[in-house]
Amino acid sequence: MSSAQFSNAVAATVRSPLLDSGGLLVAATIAAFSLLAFAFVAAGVRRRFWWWVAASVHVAAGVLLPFTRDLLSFFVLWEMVTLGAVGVLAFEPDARRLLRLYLPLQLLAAALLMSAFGAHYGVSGSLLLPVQGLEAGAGVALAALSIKAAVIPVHLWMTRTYTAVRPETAVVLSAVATKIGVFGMYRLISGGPTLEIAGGAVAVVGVIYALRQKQLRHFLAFHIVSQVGYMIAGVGSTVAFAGAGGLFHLANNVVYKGLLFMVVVMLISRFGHSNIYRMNGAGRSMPVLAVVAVVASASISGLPPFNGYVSKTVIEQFLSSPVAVALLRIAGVGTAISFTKFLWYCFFKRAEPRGAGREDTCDEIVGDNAHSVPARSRPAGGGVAVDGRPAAHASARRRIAIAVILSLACVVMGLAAVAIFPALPADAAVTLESFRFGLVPPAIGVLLFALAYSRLRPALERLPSATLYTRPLSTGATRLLRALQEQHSGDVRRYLGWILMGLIVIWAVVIL
Amino acid sequence: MKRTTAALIVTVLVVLAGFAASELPSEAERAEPVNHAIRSLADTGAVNAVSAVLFDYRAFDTLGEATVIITTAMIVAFLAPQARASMLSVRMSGIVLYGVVLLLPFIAVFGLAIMLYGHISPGGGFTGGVVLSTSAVLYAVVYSAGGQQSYVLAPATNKMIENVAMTAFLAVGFFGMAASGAFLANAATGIGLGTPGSLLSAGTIPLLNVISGLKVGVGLAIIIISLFLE
Amino acid sequence: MEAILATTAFALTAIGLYGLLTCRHMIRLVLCFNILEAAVLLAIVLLAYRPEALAPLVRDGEHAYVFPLPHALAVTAIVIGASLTALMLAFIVRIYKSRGTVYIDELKEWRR
Amino acid sequence: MTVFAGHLPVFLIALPLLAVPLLYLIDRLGANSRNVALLFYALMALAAGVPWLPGFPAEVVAEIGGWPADIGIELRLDALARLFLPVVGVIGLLGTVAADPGEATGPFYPLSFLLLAGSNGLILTNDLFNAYVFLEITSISSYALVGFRRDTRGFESGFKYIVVGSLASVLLLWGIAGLYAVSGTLAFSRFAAALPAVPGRAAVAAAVLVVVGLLTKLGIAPFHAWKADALAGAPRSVAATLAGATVSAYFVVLVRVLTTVPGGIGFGLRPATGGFFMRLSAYVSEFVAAGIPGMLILLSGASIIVGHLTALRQTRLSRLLAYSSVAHFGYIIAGVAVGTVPALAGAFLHAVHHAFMKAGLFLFIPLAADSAERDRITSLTCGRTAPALVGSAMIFLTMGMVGIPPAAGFASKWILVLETARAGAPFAAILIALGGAIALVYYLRLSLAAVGRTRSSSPRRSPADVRVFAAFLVCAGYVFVAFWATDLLAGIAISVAETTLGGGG
Repeated sequence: MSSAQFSNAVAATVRSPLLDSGGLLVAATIAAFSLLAFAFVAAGVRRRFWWWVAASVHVAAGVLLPFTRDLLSFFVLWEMVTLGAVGVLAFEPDARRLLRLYLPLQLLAAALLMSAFGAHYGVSGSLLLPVQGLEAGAGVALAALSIKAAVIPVHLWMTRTYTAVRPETAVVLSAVATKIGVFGMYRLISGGPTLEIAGGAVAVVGVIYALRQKQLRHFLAFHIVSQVGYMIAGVGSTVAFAGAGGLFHLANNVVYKGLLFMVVVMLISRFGHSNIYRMNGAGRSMPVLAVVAVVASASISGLPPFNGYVSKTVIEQFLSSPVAVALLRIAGVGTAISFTKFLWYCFFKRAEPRGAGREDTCDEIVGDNAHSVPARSRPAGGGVAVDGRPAAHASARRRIAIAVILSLACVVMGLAAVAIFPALPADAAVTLESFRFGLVPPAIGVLLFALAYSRLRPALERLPSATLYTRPLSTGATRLLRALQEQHSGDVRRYLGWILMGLIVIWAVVIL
Repeated sequence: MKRTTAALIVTVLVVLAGFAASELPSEAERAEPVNHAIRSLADTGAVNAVSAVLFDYRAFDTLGEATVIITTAMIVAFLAPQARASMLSVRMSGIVLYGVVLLLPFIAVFGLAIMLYGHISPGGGFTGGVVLSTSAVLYAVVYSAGGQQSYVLAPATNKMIENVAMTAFLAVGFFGMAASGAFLANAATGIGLGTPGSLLSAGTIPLLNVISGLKVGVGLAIIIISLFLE
Repeated sequence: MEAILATTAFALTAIGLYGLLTCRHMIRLVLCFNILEAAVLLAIVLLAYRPEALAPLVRDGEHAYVFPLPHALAVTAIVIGASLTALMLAFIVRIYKSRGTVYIDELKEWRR
Repeated sequence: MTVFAGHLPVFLIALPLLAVPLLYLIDRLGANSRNVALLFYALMALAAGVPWLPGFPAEVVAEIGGWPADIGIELRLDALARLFLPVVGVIGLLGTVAADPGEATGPFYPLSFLLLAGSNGLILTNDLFNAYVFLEITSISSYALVGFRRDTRGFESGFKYIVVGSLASVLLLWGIAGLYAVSGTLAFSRFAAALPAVPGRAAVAAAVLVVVGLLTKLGIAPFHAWKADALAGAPRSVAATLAGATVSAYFVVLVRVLTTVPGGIGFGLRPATGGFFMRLSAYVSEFVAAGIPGMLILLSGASIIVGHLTALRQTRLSRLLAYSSVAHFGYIIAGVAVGTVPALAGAFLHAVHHAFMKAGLFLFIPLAADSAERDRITSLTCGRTAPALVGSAMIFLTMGMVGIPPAAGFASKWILVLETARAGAPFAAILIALGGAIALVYYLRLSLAAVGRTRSSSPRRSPADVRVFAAFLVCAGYVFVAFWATDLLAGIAISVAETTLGGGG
């Protein structure tokens, strides 16, 4: 490291940012969405000043990251994203519990990324952003990026956090962190068929786990995992168009996933709980919200005129591995089933008559979802019927308006995809013809939901959960730590023994 | 720690050490180390080459070790504040009391002689200091009885001597610096080295001998008496 | 002769280290340190030794003298070792006064 | 200037020694010696910065008694000393300033000066045995200062420290004897010339003894276990000095030893080819073949793992910080062991940063704990003086320890990771990078515990608080400024590393 490298690296990025269409798209989407998300949050409960600062740092670093030219700035901004998120989480009602999981995994990712950069620097001698992917340490970097992107075995930080914070916070957080992970893959990893298949697998597993969720936000969180699978399949491909598709999917995902989170926020504040199966009849009382929810669901399921359709088809069209394509198709069907379920139970199923358990609110939330709806956030939201205060109505109206803007964006991004993101193939527009193909997987999904979901549900609920590997890990760790503690318990003679044994080892190696 | 483990560790360690030591470079392989004895008489005027090394060539080490003594004396005196020692309630018999008094001057003179002749004969400041300190310790042990402590020199005086000696040592060093530009310089300062073998020879070496002897003697006295009274 | 002394130094070290690892009594620890110290001093003084050489009281340049430097180092090391011993003893006395124990493995204040 | 410059190394050692009788005199006269002591200490810290003045010679050699290094002792104020003298001076000053007046009685200030003299001597001397003497001065004063509270815990800590430290001294003395036996010289600068190009077993074994002795003083696993026990019983200000200043002095000696003794540092691995296991076995054999540097990298890895993992379960802040020191010296030693110029520079930089961060965090304890006894993490609060400022500064310092960007710790860690990876020790790089992830868990616990609580009892303000507060803020301020001055500091560290490696041959 030459002495001039450190701050000059940052300065170079500031002076001549890396402007390519992919980076611009991601940055612009994140920025635009985050503004709306901030407005959405501002319409609810007041947040503390430092919450806003932390959130701004989080978002700003995410917006700047695509423009970096070198690995140092990349890493610094990556850390700032984490730091901002930590700041945001620190203002959540049960921050400690969250951070205990969130931070170590994030820092693990940062550490792995740092060592990957070190390896790359060791081989190439340069800290500039590699054109053809990292020359060394790509595997380690991939592990780091996967953690950040919340790929399945290391998704816990995301699913547990986004479901435990106040619902509005998840709207803000959902836009940046996982997306940065995927974007990092786009910038740093030269992919291949293996990565495509891995992406497909993540998409499928994510959607299966999403299907079994009862709580709205868990359900959305696992859909993030699944969508990240799509993006990884896209950006992990060596085909340029697939990469573009992956990036476009990333941008789309920011929009419609944020939108879905907003819908969920409003549903939760309407019903006071987040159980999908008990939210019947929202379509009647909140018609606009129902329309928005339909748009968002259609978009995520890849229904034609909406943006999700364009990116999904581009990815599937250009992937080099047929296995990956098949996996993505399966995931597409799963997504459709899942969102049909969401729309059906939350909006279209008739409300059951009073007394059948609809009115119960908080006691519904049990088990690991006990923190799903922090008490503080409940009076915040939209048109709670019993709460007739005009202020609440006004904030609900503002929130609905923001949601409507975003659903319009879904349509625009679908119709004018190529104009928005020129790197896409020229024929990647929504045409009349596309309706023929595009409607098939969602239709299968709706059909399967109608026919088989009630039979599928018990099987899904028997799937192993993450405790399968978290429990042995934590017991092993506890044992190790206890053993270490035992060695440091104040017995000087043991210390002396360690010194002599260390000396023996060194001597043995050095002399013999 | 289990005895067998300890024995195992130690055995392996010593075997390794022996194995390493078996390959000491031969005389031919390495540069012949400097033998100070060859040049010390000319350089310093001291007959005792060990004294020459201690108080001239490596006088800085000596300053350091004198500092170690003063540090320890300071600490021990601080850690062990003068408490009443129960074992001192025994009163010594007259033979001991008078014997010690008779013995003290001889011990003191012997110590002083070792100090003063340190540059000429075996011995030196440290040895002399230790001998001196025994007189103080003897006196304190024998005459402190029934909770009443008696010293040759009061603790405050001891401390005073120690600090003065420290200052004097540094002063000698600064004198060398002022006179020749090198801290603790001896012959280079231009003070005569005298006739080798005479009492007043070897420049600052006798002076430093006495200073460090005082320091060691007083320091040891403080240490031992403090510990003893504890 | 040299070989015997060197072996003695190693043996003393072994004894000292074994004692350090096994003794519970703090005073014995101090004694073990003194043994170790003595072993090193023996080794250092041994370094000064040259066959047929005189003690370094220089009268003329005709004789071979042993090296005075290790002797000086040994004197310094002795003083430092004595200081350390005194310090340890002072600590032991204080520990005994405040805790009533002289056994090293009963010092477990920090385990809590 | 040149005359004065030639004497500066001596002054830096002799004047703190002179302070001992001076303070005695003042006490005898019945005056309060504390202010004089602090003033004098400040002057010494300033004097340590003098070598940075323009026009000061690049290297000053002061021959004690006028004898050159092969017959006498010389002090050498080279680039390495120039870098670390101010660190030792300033942190020692901060620790001394922050001392609780209730605790700083008796020989406290003289002992602080002896600590300073010893540390300066360690940094300046060019003679191995002289370094041993100064090491003992430093150690003995620190043993005493650790037990200075004269309570049960203090004595226990002090005694354990003495026992382990004495074993280290004995090993060191054996090593010195061995090195003298094989080379016939004691001067660092002459080892290379006095030893054959391929050093024999005995020379390497002796070098290992010296290195192990110094590593024990530094606290590298598996020689580290005393560290928490010693620092936990010490008065907090003393702990700050020991963890920041004294350790830096030991570190300098270690670097001098490693750059001069046979088989010291310089660790290059050839890239291995073949399958995974082929590469792994080639890698392991190269590690073994690398001798001392290979073992140092192994030890640094062990330190990082053991230090961080043990810190995880600590309930007392001082113990936590001690174990975190172990891990951080693991980082530093990894940088030293690979021995390339930039890696060494990274190690120096991290050593300096770590000194300030650790001292700052130790100074946080008296600010945040109710009493001297209670440094349980769960009972910490954010200080009596300006809680918001203390809280943010503390979080900033912990960020530095973890290595998160706007704090200085990040820059040095970044350099260390990159350079160890480049020099062929990727495992060290990964461990250094991963270390932060574990560190964050316990530092976060600390931050949340301290920030998330408001003090229930009535605030107590005292002048001592304000001094601790000031010292604490200086550390935090350094960590902040140093991040933005990374280029400057890295440049300095690189030139120091170049001279250090070049000077050692």
